[in-house]
Amino acid sequence: MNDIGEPREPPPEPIAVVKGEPLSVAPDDLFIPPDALEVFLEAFEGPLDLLLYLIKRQNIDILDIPVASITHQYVRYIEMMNVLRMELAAEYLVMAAMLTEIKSRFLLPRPVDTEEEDDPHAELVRRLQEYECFKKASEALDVMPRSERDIFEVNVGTETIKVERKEPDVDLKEVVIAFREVLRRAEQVSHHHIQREPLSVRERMANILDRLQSVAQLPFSDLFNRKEGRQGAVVSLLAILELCKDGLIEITQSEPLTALHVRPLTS
Amino acid sequence: MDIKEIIEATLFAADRPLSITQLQNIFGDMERPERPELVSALTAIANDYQERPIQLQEVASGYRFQIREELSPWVSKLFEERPPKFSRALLETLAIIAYQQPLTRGDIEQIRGVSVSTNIIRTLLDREWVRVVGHKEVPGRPAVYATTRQFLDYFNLKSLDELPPLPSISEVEDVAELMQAPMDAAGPGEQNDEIPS
Amino acid sequence: MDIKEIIEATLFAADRPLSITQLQNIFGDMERPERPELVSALTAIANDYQERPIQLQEVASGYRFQIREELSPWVSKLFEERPPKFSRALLETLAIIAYQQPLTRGDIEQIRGVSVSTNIIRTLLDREWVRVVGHKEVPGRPAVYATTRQFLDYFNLKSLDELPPLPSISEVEDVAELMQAPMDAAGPGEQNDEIPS
Repeated sequence: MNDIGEPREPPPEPIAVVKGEPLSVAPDDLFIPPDALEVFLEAFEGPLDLLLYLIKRQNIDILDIPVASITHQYVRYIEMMNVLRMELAAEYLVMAAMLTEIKSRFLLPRPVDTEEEDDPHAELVRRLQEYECFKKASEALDVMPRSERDIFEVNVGTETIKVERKEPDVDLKEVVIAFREVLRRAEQVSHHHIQREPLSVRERMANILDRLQSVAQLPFSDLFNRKEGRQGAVVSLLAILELCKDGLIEITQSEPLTALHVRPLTS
Repeated sequence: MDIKEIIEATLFAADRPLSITQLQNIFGDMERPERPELVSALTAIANDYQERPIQLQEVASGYRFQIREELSPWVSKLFEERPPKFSRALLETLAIIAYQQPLTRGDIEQIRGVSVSTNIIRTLLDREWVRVVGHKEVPGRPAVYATTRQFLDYFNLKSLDELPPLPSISEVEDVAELMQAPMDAAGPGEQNDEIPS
Repeated sequence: MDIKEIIEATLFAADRPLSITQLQNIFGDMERPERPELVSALTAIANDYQERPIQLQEVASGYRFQIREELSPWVSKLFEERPPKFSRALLETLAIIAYQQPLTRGDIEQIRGVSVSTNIIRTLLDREWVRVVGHKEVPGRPAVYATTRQFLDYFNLKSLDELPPLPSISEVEDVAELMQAPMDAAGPGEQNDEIPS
């Protein structure tokens, strides 16, 4: 709801009086077909717009158009909307009340010092002028050249352009932090056992599996590299045992005392 | 490859206006032209297209090639969809934001004398013509709206300065005169209540 | 307005190639040019752009302006997106594979406590940081994953041994604190993934 000004009294009684009467008894000059009225209402952007229309319509002779007349016409429109039970924005009613108050002020003798209280009439004039400024500005905006209607951008084929896709960068620290987070969570959630073989064993496990991808089996001894020394041999042995335990490979021997072979567990 | 050619090609390839900085970033660190060099290349390009049906235009967010307006009657035939028509309510709201920004929805409603529908505000935000630039420190902390660069681009403007000047109050003075008139005349029912067509 | 100008403007405005018939339809019934007239206008336009970084190209469905291919290295910068950041889920998956390899997706899920999306696995495989080193002999024969040499190269490691050692679970808290200081100073990881534009 829009606050249209200072608090006002509720709409005065004329509305209530007309409301009571059936539509057929409305004075002839007030009769407007209901659908026309709807169109009429849609044509306005609110009470200021309607008021502006009523004023502008009669600018033939300025002196002949007093506030009383405008107010009267405005209130009659509003009454009609009510008679027709048309949905009317509350702002229209507030404006009717304001106009009626202004009218009544004019009827009363003017106080000596008008400066003291705020003058609703002057305020209304100011608001009408302000509204008209922006109404004109919006009309000007509507005729300005604009995209989609007057301005068309140039489109040129870009099929000839080759674009390389860039991959995201990752810092090793981020990987470590991520794993740390995993460990912490694993500990919180359950007592899931994360095995802690040295990484060299884990790496060797992966390598052995990889080598077994291309061949059906490998001699057990091929999995040991003399150059790696004792430590390397331990790593390999642990890796093989770990893989066996995980059910990823099996160690075979065709006959007792013959060479051992390692092969992936495949059915 | 010379700078002018690269810039020209880039402007053609872009589907949005490009700022000087964006144009500079097309170049590698070693070959990046300075601003003045770029500006003079842009001027030269604009000159080259003087006689053609397209033109290089500067708008708020940068430079773009566009079809000369005289040709839009033909060019618009390409597009089956009719250009959107904007309601008076939307245009009034947009105009008020453009001229009075930054302001709240309440401020807009005060000027228009009616409430502003949420739909209108949403359309303006969706179109990216208007954005929320802050919140007013009053109860409810209402959003404060302002127009965007996209708004200027859409209306083919470089800055808000290029908007037509807001009609001054003196131009709409007759309202005051009309309302000022004395009380005497005009009883009820004298005028015909015509319906505007 | 002459035919050549209208055609040139239309070709520029169109976001697709236009056939001769489509170009003819731009014109009203009374002013519609004949085919030969149109073809010669197209030839003249193509000539005008001989020296420019764009060219009029005939493709299967008609005519359109295109960027000359030589300018691709520069213009392509326009379309290069800033590389996205990897999600936390992806980094965790990668870390688990690195420290716990060889293992199956099920193993990873068990450790993470949540499922691992196929997308993440595919991304790691595409990036060649992870490969399938075998299949586990259980129902469904799930793939067994391990890191690659490219993974080591990318992180500048000679072997997995060089990955920072990880504490046993009971030590996690202490070490986490120890690592906090230098990690946070370095920046990545914990803070927002958003890149200011």
